[in-house]
Amino acid sequence: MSNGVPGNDPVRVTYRDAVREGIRQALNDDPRVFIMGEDVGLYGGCYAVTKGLLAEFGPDRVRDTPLSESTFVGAGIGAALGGMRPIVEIMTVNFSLLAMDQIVNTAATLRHMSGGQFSIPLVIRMATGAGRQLAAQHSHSLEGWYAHIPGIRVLTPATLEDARGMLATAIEDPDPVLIFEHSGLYNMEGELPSDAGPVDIDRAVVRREGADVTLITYGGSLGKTLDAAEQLARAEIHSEVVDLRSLRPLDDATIMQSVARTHRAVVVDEGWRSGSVSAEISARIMEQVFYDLDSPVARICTEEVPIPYAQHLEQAALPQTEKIVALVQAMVASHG
Amino acid sequence: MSNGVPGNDPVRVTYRDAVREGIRQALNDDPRVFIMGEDVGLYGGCYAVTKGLLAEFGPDRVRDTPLSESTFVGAGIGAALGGMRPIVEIMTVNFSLLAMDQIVNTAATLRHMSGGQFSIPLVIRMATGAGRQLAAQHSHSLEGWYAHIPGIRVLTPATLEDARGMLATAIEDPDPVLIFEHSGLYNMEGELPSDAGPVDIDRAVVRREGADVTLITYGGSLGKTLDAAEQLARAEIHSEVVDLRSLRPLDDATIMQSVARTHRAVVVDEGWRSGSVSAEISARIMEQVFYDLDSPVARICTEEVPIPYAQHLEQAALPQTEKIVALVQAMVASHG
Amino acid sequence: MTTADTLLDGAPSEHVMELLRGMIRIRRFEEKCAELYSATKIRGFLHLYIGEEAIAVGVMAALSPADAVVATYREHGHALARGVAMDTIMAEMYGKQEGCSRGRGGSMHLFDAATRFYGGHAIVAGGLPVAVGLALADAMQKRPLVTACFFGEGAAAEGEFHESLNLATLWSLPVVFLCENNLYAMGTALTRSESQVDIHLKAGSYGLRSEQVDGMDVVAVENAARGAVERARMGEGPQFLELRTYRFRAHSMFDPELYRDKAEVESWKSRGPIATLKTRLEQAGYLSDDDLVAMDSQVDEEIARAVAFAEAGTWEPISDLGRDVYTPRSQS
Amino acid sequence: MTTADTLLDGAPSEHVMELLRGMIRIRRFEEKCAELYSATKIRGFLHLYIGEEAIAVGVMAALSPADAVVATYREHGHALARGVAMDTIMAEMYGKQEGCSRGRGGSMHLFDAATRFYGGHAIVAGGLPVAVGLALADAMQKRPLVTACFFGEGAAAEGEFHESLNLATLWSLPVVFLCENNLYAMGTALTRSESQVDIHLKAGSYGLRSEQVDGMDVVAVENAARGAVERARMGEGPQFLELRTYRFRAHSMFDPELYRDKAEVESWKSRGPIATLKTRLEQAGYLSDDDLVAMDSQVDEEIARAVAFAEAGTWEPISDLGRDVYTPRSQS
Ligand SMILES: Cc1ncc(C[n+]2csc(CCOP(=O)(O)OP(=O)(O)O)c2C)c(N)n1
Ligand SMILES: Cc1ncc(C[n+]2csc(CCOP(=O)(O)OP(=O)(O)O)c2C)c(N)n1
Ligand SMILES: [Mg+2]
Ligand SMILES: [Mg+2]
Repeated sequence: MSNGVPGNDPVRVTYRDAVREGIRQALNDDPRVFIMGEDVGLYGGCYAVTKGLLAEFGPDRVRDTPLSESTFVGAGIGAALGGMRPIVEIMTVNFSLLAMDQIVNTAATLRHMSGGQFSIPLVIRMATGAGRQLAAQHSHSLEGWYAHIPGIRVLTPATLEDARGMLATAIEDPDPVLIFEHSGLYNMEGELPSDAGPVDIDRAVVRREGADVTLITYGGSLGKTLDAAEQLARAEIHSEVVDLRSLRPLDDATIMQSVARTHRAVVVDEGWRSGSVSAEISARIMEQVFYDLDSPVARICTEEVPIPYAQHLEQAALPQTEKIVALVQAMVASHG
Repeated sequence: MSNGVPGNDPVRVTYRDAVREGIRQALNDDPRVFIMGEDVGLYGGCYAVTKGLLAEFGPDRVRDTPLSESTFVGAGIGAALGGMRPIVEIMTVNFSLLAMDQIVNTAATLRHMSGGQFSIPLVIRMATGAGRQLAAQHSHSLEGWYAHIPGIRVLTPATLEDARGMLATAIEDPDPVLIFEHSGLYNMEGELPSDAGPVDIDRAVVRREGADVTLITYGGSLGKTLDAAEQLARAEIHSEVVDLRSLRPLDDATIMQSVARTHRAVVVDEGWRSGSVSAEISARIMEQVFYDLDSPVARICTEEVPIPYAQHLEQAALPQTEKIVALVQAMVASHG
Repeated sequence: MTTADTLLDGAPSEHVMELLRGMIRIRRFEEKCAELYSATKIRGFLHLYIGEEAIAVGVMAALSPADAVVATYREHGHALARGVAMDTIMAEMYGKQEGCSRGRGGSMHLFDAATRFYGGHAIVAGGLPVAVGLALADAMQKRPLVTACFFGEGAAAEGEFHESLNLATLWSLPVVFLCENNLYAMGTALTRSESQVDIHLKAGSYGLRSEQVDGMDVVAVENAARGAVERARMGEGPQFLELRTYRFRAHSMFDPELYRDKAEVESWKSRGPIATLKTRLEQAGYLSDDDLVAMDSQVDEEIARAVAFAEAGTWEPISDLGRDVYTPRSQS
Repeated sequence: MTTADTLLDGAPSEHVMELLRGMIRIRRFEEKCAELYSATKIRGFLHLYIGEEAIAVGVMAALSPADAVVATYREHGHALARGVAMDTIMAEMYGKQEGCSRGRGGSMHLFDAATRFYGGHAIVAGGLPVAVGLALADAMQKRPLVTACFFGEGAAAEGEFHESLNLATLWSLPVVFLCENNLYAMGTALTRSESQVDIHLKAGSYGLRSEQVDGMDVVAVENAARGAVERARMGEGPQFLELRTYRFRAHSMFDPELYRDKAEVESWKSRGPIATLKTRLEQAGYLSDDDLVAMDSQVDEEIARAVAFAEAGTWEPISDLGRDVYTPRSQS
C-alpha cells in the first residue's frame, strides 16, 4: 500500500479527478467491479466524477439507473452477494435517506443475521456537505450519523491521495463501505503521485504536529482546521491536527496519543452538534484520557438548523476558521 | 397540565392501555385528530395498542394503511399542513427507515424552508427496543439516533403517566414529534390517575434522589437503572436517577444540577454506543460541569452488534442491571 | 389528445390572451434569472422551466384560489402562475428576507401560504405523499378542494410515486397528479429509466383516471386540467394527467447536455408553447403586433420592479439563524 | 389457470409423490414448531406457512441447485423445500450455534450458502432489490442462473416492489418474482391495501410476463414455475407469478384473527394443497394408505431427529457476541 510518499512523477489533478482515477483503476484491475447510479453514464455524473467512464468501459459496467435509490442500493447488495464488486453512487447524502432501509436493515445486518455465511463487498459513494447554497434538501453532513451503525465502514477522504486511495482500499474490503465526498472538495487541486494506490483506512493521520492543542476533524473541515492552525501558529499556539479519515471505526489510539501530549482537544465537525461524531469523540476522550485533560474537550459543529439558502446564513451555520481560532485562543488563555 | 400528583381515583392499567387512553382522549377531544398506520384498525395494532379504536371512532379516523411507510408518513405531513392533527403509527423503529426521507428531508425541514410559513403538527409513534428475540430487523433502538435531527422532537415515555400524557402534549405541539414506545414496556402494569392528562415534555425528571452518583437514562432502561439504584443503596451507594424523557431537546439543566451535586455520572442507553445519545450527554457534561467531575462520565450501552436472535446473546448485548451495579461500584471505589 | 381549436373558436379571446401573457411572463422572468445567475446574484441550483410554461399556466387557470399546489425544484413557473408575487419570488432567489421563503429556501424551495403553494420540493417524488395528505385533510374536513401535484416523469420510477398513486386511488382522494413528461430526468431519457414508457398507461394501472395531453398547447392543458379538477372536486377520486413537453434549456446551470442532440432540441423549440399560440392567435386575428409590444413591455416592467425589489431587499440578521426550526410557543 | 391433470396423466407418479411428501414434511415440521413455541423452545416471532406449502414445493422443484433463492420471514417451507437441512433449521429456531444462521437469525432469518438460500428477510419487500442484484450478478457473469424471489401480496404496495419490477424489466434480468397472494397482510385484506387487487395485472403493467396460478395445486405451481424459470434462464427477462393461496393459521403466534371469519378459513382449508393432492393421487390409484403411513412415519422420524439435534445443540459462547458484524481480515 502507498504510505503517502509521492512517486517519481507527480501529476496535477483535482479531487474529482482523483476519485475518477480510483474508479477507473478499479474497473481496469478487477472485472467484478462495476459502477451504477443516477446519471453516472451518459450525463457524466452530477458532479462530473464519472465523466468519460461510460465511453471507456461501456454500459454494462457503467450503469445509469432510474430514480430508485432504495432499489439500486439493494441491487448493489445483491450483486455483491452474487460475486461482483459494485460501486454505487448516490448523488447527494440527502437522497441516501431513501435507501436507508437497504443500508441499515440489510447491508449492515445480513452478514450477522446469516451467522457469517455471507459478506457484502459493496462500496457506496455519495457527495456530502454544505457551502454551495443548495439549501435544506441537498446540503447535510450525515456521515457522522451513519457512523452509528455497526456492520458498515464510513470513510471521509479529505485529501487527493485519500480520494483516490480509499476507493481502492474500500473495493478490496469484504464489507459495506460508505465513502462521503465533500462537494466543496471536488475542485481542490494538487499533486498526486501517478502511482498512487490503495491507502490504509484503519488509521487517523496527524496532518500537522503541535504541542498545545489537538484539533480533530475530517472531510470538508480539514482545510479550515489547517488554516486555523496556521493562524494560531502566528500567535505562538501550536496545534496538532488529526484527520480522522475513517468515522467508523474510529482510530482511538491516534486521537488519545495526541491529546495525552497536548492536554487539550477541539473537535471540528460539519455535522449538526447534537449526536454528532464529535460527541462520540469527546466522550471517548473523557473515557480514555480524562486525567490528561487541562480543559474540557470543545466542539465546533454546524448550528442545529436545516441549511439555509442565503449565503451569509449558510456560512454562519457552518464551522469556520475564525471560530476555531477564537475558541482555541480562549481555551489556551483560560487554562494557560 | 398534570404535575404527576395522582387524582382521587387511580385505575390499574398497562403501559399499552395508557397509550391507548391517550389516543382515545385525543380522538374525543379534537375532531382534527386521526390515527393511521398498518393494521391499527381491524387488526387492533401489532402491539394491540389501538385495539377497539376502530369500533369506537370508525374507519375515517382510524385508518388502516397499505404497507407504504414513506407515503403514509408523508401523507401525515400533508394532512398536518392541511389542518389535521395526524397520529401516524409505524409498527417498529426499523420500518421507519423506509420513511426516513419524509421524516428528515421534509417533516424536519419544511417549516424552515418555507421561512416559517408552515408548521407540521404531526405525531409519529413507533415501538422500539430489543428483548423479545425479534433479531436484527425488529429490535433496534434508534430514538437517540433520530435525536440528531433539528426540526423534530423525540420523546421516550418510560412511565404510565408519560405513556398517556406525552401523547396528549405531543398532539398539542405545533411541530413533528416522534414518540418511541419500548416494546418491553407495553405489559408494564401500574396505577394511573383516571384524570391523567398532558405532561410537560421539556424537562427531564429525577426518578430517585441520591448523592453519590447520577444515573442518566430513558425509556426501556429506566426500570433496569432503578433496580440497579436499589441494589446499590443496599451497599450504601446512593444513586440519583434522571429520566431524560425527551431526547430532543435535552434538558441540560436537570442533568447538570444533579451531576454538579453527585460529581459522578453514568449514562445508560439501549442504543449502540458509538454516536448514541449517551455520547452527546457525556460530551455536554464535560462541556458544562467538567470541573465538578470526580471521574469521567461512563456509558452503558448496547454492544455494537445487530441484535442477535439467541436469548443469551441478545441479553448479553443489552444494558443490564448487574452491569450498571458493577460499573458504579468500581467507579465509586476507585474515586471514593 | 384534446386540441385547442374547439376552445379557441369562440373562446373569450381575452382569456386566451391572458394565458399567452402568463407564459411570456414566466419565460421573460426566467431569462432574467439566467442572466442574474451569471451575474452571481442568484446562486445554488437554478432549474429553468423554459419550454414548459403552457403546463403551469394552463393548470393554474383551472384551479380555484382555495385549492392546494405542490411542486418541485423546477417551480418558478408554477409559483408565478399560481399568483405568488413576482417580487417576493425574485427576492427569494437573491436570498433576501423579503423573499417568499424569507431567503431560507431559494430557487428550489418557493413557498406561499396565501396561495396555498406548498413548495418547492427538491427530493424527486417527495412531494407526492405530501399532496396525498393535503387532499386527505380536505376530504376529511369535507372541503370541496383539490390538490394539484406537479412532478417530472423521472419521479415515476421512485417508490413514492407507486405508493402515492395507490393510496390516493384506494382512498379516492381529490389529488390531481400532473406529470410533466419532458422526456429526460437530468441526462436520463425515459426509455432508459422506465420499462413502461407510456406514463399515462402506467398511472392508469392503479385504477385512476389518466390522460395524455399535449403540454405544448396551453389551451389543451387548461381543458384537460378543468376536466380533471372538476372530477376530483366532484368526488370522482384522483386524476392523472401526463403532459408531454420538453425542456429547452439545460437541466440546471451545470449541465453540459451530452445526452441529447441539438436537432431534437430544435425540433421541439419549433413547436414551443408561446410561439405556437402567438401564431394561432395572430392567424385567428386576435393578436396584433401592438398587443404583443404592450404585453412585453408590461411584463418587462413587472420584472424590472421585481429585480429592484430584490436588490433593495435586506439580509436577515445572522442573529436570527436559529429561527423557524421549531414553531415559537406563542404561535402554537 | 393451468390445471394439474395434464401432468398427472402419465406424469411420473414417483415425482408427484415426492411433491406430496415435500408438502407433508413442511406441514408436520411447522406443526411441531407451533408445539415447541408453546413450550417456549422457540421464541420471537413465528410465522407459519401452513396452507401454502404447494408454492415452495412446486417452485423449488423447478429450480436448479445453482439458482438463488430469496424469501421472507415466513420461509421455513422455502428453506426445507430448497434442501436446507431440517436439523440446522430447527437448531436455528432454538437459537443454537448449530443452526443454519448460527442462532443469530432465528425463524425469520434462515440462511444457507450451500443451497444459495439468501434468507430470511423480515422487512416487507426488502428482499426484492436484493434478488434483482443477485440476478444482475449472474447476468453480468454470464451464468445461466435465475433468482427466485418470494414475497407476499402485501409487499406489492411498497415502493421497493415498484422500483424492483421496473429495474428488473428494464435491464431484462433473470428474476422470477413469486408473489404468494394469501389475501391478507397481517389483518389487512388485499381490497383494503391495493387499488388494483389483481396483482398479476398490476405486475404485468411493468411489461414483464405475468401469470396467475392456483397456489393450492402443487402440480400447477411446478408447471408454471418451470415455464417461468426456463424463460428467465433463456434470457427472456424477469417473470412474475401470482400464486393464489391462503394462510390457514394466524399471521404469527400473537394474532387474534379478528379480521376474517371462520367460514372463509374453513372453505379454503377444504381445498388445502395436501388433502387435495392426496385425494387426487388416491383416485388416480397412485397412493395407498400404506404409502401414506410410510410417508408420515418417515417424515416424523426426520422431525424427531431434527428436534433431538436442536436439543443437543450448544449455545454460542457469549465471548463471541461481537462476531460476524465485520468479516475477519483473514477471510477477505
Ligand atoms: C430522490 C432524488 N434523487 C435524485 C435527485 C437529483 N435530481 C434532481 S432533478 C433530477 C431529475 C428529475 O427528472 P424529472 O423528474 O423528469 O424532472 P425534470 O427535472 O425533468 O423536470 C434528479 C435525478 C433528487 N433531487 N432527488
Ligand atoms: C416494511 C415493513 N413494514 C411492516 C412490517 C410488519 N409486517 C410483517 S409481515 C406483514 C404483513 C405482510 O403481508 P404479506 O406481504 O402479504 O405477507 P404474508 O405475511 O401474508 O405472507 C407486516 C405488515 C414489516 N415486517 N416490514
Ligand atoms: Mg423530466
Ligand atoms: Mg399476504
